[in-house]
Amino acid sequence: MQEELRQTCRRLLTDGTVQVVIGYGQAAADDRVVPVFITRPEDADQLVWNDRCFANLAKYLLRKEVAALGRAAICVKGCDQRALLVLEQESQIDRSQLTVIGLACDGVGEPRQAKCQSCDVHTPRQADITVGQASAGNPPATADGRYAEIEAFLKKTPAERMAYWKAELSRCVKCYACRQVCPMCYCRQCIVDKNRPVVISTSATLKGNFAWQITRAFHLAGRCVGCDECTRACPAGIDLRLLNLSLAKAAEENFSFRAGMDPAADPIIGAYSQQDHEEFIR
Amino acid sequence: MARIGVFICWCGENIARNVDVEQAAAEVADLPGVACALAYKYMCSDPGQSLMRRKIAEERLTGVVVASCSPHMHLRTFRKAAAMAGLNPYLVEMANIREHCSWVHHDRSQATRKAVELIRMSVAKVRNNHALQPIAIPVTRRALVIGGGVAGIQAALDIADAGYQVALVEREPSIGGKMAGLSETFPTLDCSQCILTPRMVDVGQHPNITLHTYSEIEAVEGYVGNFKATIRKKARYVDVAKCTGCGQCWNSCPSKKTPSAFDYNMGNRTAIYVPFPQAVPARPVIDRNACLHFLKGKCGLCAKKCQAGAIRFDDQDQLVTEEVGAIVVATGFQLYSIGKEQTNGHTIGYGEYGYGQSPDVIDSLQFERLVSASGPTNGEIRRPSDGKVPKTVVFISCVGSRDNAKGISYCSKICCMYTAKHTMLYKHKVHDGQAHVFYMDIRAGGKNYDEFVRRAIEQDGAQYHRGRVSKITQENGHLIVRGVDTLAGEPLTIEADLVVLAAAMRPADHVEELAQKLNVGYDENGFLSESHPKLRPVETNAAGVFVCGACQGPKDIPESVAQASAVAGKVAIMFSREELSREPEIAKVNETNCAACFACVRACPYNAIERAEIRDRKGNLVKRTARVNQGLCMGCGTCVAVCPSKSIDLDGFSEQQIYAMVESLE
Amino acid sequence: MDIGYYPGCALHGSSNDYGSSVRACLAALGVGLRELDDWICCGATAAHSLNHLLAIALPARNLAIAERDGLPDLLAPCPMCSMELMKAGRALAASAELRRQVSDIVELDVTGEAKVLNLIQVLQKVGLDQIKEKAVRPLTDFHPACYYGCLLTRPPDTLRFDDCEQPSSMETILRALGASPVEWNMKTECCGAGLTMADEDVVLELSHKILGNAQEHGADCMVVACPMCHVNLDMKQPEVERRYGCRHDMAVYYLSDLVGLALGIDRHALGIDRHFVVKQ
Amino acid sequence: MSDSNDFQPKIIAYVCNWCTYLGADLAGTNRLEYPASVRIVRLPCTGRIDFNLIVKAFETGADAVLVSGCHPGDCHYTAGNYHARRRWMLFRPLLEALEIDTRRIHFSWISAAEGKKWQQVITEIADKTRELGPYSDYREICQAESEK
Repeated sequence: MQEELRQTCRRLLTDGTVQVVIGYGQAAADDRVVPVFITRPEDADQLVWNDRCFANLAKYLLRKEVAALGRAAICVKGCDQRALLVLEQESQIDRSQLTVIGLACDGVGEPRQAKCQSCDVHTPRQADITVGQASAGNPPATADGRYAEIEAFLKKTPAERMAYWKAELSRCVKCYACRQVCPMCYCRQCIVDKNRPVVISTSATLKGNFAWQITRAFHLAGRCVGCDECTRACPAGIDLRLLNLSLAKAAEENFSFRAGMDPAADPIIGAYSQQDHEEFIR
Repeated sequence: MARIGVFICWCGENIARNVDVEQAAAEVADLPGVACALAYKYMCSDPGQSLMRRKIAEERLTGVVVASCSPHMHLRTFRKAAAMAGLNPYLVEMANIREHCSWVHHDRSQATRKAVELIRMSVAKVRNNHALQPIAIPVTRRALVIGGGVAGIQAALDIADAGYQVALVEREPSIGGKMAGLSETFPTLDCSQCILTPRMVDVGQHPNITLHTYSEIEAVEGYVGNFKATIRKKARYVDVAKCTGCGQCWNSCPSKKTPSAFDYNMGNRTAIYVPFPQAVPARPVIDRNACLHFLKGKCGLCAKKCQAGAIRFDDQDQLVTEEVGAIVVATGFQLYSIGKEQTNGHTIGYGEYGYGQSPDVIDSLQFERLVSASGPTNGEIRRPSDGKVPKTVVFISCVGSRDNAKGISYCSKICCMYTAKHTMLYKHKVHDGQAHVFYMDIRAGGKNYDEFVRRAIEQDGAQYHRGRVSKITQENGHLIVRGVDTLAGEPLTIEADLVVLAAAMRPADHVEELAQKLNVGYDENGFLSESHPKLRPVETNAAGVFVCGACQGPKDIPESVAQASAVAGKVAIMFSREELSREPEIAKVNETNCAACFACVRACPYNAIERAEIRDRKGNLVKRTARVNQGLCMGCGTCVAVCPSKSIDLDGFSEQQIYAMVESLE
Repeated sequence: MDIGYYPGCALHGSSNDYGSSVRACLAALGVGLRELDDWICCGATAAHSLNHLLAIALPARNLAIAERDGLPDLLAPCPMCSMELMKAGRALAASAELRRQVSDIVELDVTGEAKVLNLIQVLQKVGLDQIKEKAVRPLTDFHPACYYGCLLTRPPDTLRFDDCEQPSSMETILRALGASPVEWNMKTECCGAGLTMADEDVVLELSHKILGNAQEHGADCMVVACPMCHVNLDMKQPEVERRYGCRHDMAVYYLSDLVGLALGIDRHALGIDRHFVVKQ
Repeated sequence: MSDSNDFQPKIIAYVCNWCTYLGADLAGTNRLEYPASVRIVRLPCTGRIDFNLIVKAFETGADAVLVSGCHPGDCHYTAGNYHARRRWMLFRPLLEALEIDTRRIHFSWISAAEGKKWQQVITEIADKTRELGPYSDYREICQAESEK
């Protein structure tokens, strides 16, 4: 499959379809896989595909430096592709100018990452070119198991949960890696960096960390595609996935909506229905 | 450095009884930025206001907090007073220590403490206020009226009579609308055309009215006071300027078999035609689909007969633009299609009534043509199938209306009245005939309305049966109407010669598309939404766009006319000034920071936010951004809440102001 | 074209003439019928008045078999069967909870996505042009009254087929084959259906009215697509004539009979010679 | 309530200008007494009320927060309250996951005519919050020093 990918890349660059292919390459120093930007057909052999290809490369499409390289092709896994759809819906990328190489994926990480356990997009959707075949097909879309972790977490007592978050978030050093890596965090100036007014305390205390994580998560409401890059990037190992899941679950339960799945579905934030339920309002 | 004056009102005893105003003044005097704090008996009184004005000057105040009653009561008063003293009015805020404090908290120490906090919040806010200038929007004093039925005619005439220019757009070749095809009108039985046609002539001749018939709205841009409408004038194939309306063309046209839409297909017309003799303008159009010249490439008889040389087979659709300040929508109604297909897909028609199967099952507008002196039978009631005079006629009301299972849930409002009228007109013309009416309830609310229905029953002998009809079948040239009389409690079968179905009123075709072009809301039935059902009944949420007549909901002629005149009043008020002045407390975008996700565009209830592009001098795209149209923004702030980076903010309730208020409570 | 075939109890038993007719007619049109393996009762009459879940589970098992065997289209020539199957299909499609529950009961995965068709819909699927092309004998002599009865078009929300009060799909097919269907008034009236066992008087009166109205409007035969209608109009016709002292003499055909005749299939193969009223 | 030793829960109420603010005005006009520890922040519309304001309210020591606006269909700006409602539908599950005490966050529709309802809602929120006690969990969060 890796060879097929390299061939595809070579062809796209040779026939001039694109000027740059954004994909995964092998780091020189260790066994990590890093993003590579292939601009010459002869460099296509730098591309790799294995279960360490964690990164959601969609984020790089928003970078000026990448845009300057010209028309791009991007390698995406099924989960990453969902981010492309959201970015397109939010006018951040022009899909017609982009070639999407879908990488059939059986999951990444050893053991497999949490998101891969309930993955239903092994084969990326709406790709222009699909490379490889996932050994697992895309199972029918059922919500079973998708929210198992948050459901289990919510079964804990309130005191346990409070203690958990106090402990977890006390480790947050406000490095903002979660923001930097998130393909949906593309604001020109993040609200946390604004100082008139200071909406979120910038200090790395529990107060600022709670406010920050609430804000980060809620700004992703109906937008987070579950690529879990934030969780992977967090140097303190905070399970941010739990927060994202709680919102994804609410979106699916209330609006049958999953971000980045259906190009025809309208976004749920900035929209409303007169039928929205309101039993919590008196 | 801020210099804020705090003025605490006693409101006589109203505030002073429960709030220690002097102590409050002493406490807030030390707040950062407060230059002076004092209490006075009645701040809203003349001496109170002049005290404030004097202090503004003496203390060179940069902001004012008046702690007194609700801002809904006096914010305007105090802002005006500040403006007189040279302070920008938007630098004045109030603390509501009466309705929200002294009147509801009887513990004096608690109330005083709360009053101090409320004042502290307002001081915190006003420190972050900015001077704002009212937004002036130039107004094009010219109105566009869409729809030339009775409502559109009335609105156009009233606006024109007030001295303003009006462009009236009508889809059909003539104005007049549904009313032009009616026979006589309830509850007075005056002849519809007799009262309408003089109005139509007035429209045609009014110096302030530009008439665009046979035309449709293609696009609308702009906003209140500054709309630009593109109108498609459909090819008429007749030069209206040259044509004299003499009638030679249509009298000589050999293609005579096209069903007349004006007669609801009960009669035929020629290929070149005026829809009805009193048409305004009295100028024909050529129907391409029936004209032998267009179909077969020969004929051209009309061109030969026309002495004015007005026939133009090479005519094309034309696009014209009208720049207007206000738009009136008066697109009226159509009848529910009784046959099978319903436009909304899931409702099922009334196949069991045999409409479309038997020519003698007709709808109420067809019956109007049948009794109209200018109709296809010259006013003689003869049934379509064989021309016989029907001796028994069954009228069925609520065909489509108030029927969730098969039709629509609302009441069409006018059917009870016109059905009673139909029975009377029928009786007046066929003396030995018998009218039967199947009804659910008789709804005859209105001046002289119930009396009218009683007359139909008591004087003209219409038999009213409370119940529904289940099926109509044909048997030996008769229509067998099977129904139930629920008052008698038994099934009822009537052998009828003619059946008239009072079909529900629905908005005109394609009104949703028009509404979308105008950013006007509509309900699930397609009726256009007024801004407020009681207090703003003819305004819409699109500023500068008004509605009247049946496009807003089922209504009869008097109501449509009344609404039309109301609209004209609203338009005249708007046009009485050269500029519209709008409150400046609206949203604005930090275009440098805007990431152009356009969540705000989606969320704005007024479509007031546009997707804009910033380009450099060479025209290269620098970035995209959201941008607020000041003419449309109403200042709700929904955009601010959905903007993750708060690159959009609301003047008067800015992030800085609100957070300052909340943080002052710490 | 191969489609699933659910005969139901009637076509196997009392109305096996209908079964022969459907099989012969569709075979001639190149439609292969794959009878569901181990099909069970559709749940008609008894189940739906006794137990809601049972009334869904019975037809659901048949749908599940169709899904399992890769039969996306399923013909149920009896309108009672097709209605029960469709009703179950719609209920299942609407509720994940019900799908889970029913899948448990029938021990088969069921989504309710199998598309249930009545006989007319299968003929429409074949296409008028196709049928016309294969026809060898125009039905010029036939002036049928097409009778839909109570179930072919009702309940409309479930079936979403034709106009529920003024249907015309059978007429369209027969007209294309040269017949001259008559317009009449009782296309969708009730024939008494199952009351044929419980209260024969009602059935006789209703059948008499229907036969009479067809006759008055110039019909020389009737066309049905329902085994129950056929029983009441054909088998009961001599009894109707005796009771009301009249003469209807109305041959009652299944739709597939007339289409089959047009295709040149003989009367025996279509089972027409097993009808009670026989007109040559 | 007059006993000054009682815990007086601090309630911050974010209300819309056109319905609930006027409802509170009406409560005043009708002299309907309610706990004095509520602080109203007037905003044009519930549509303007961002979730960060709720967090900020707790950071400033609120024991309960109320968001209140026009009833569905009555919004002065047509739809701001619908937008707000949808946001809270998603916000609450997030807060539950974080164990922010959603029993302290209240939403209501109070019209300009419902002075009585305003009084009831505030009284009930105060009573309920008094049962829950001060929101010490969040205070601890706010006071915790950085451990790094």
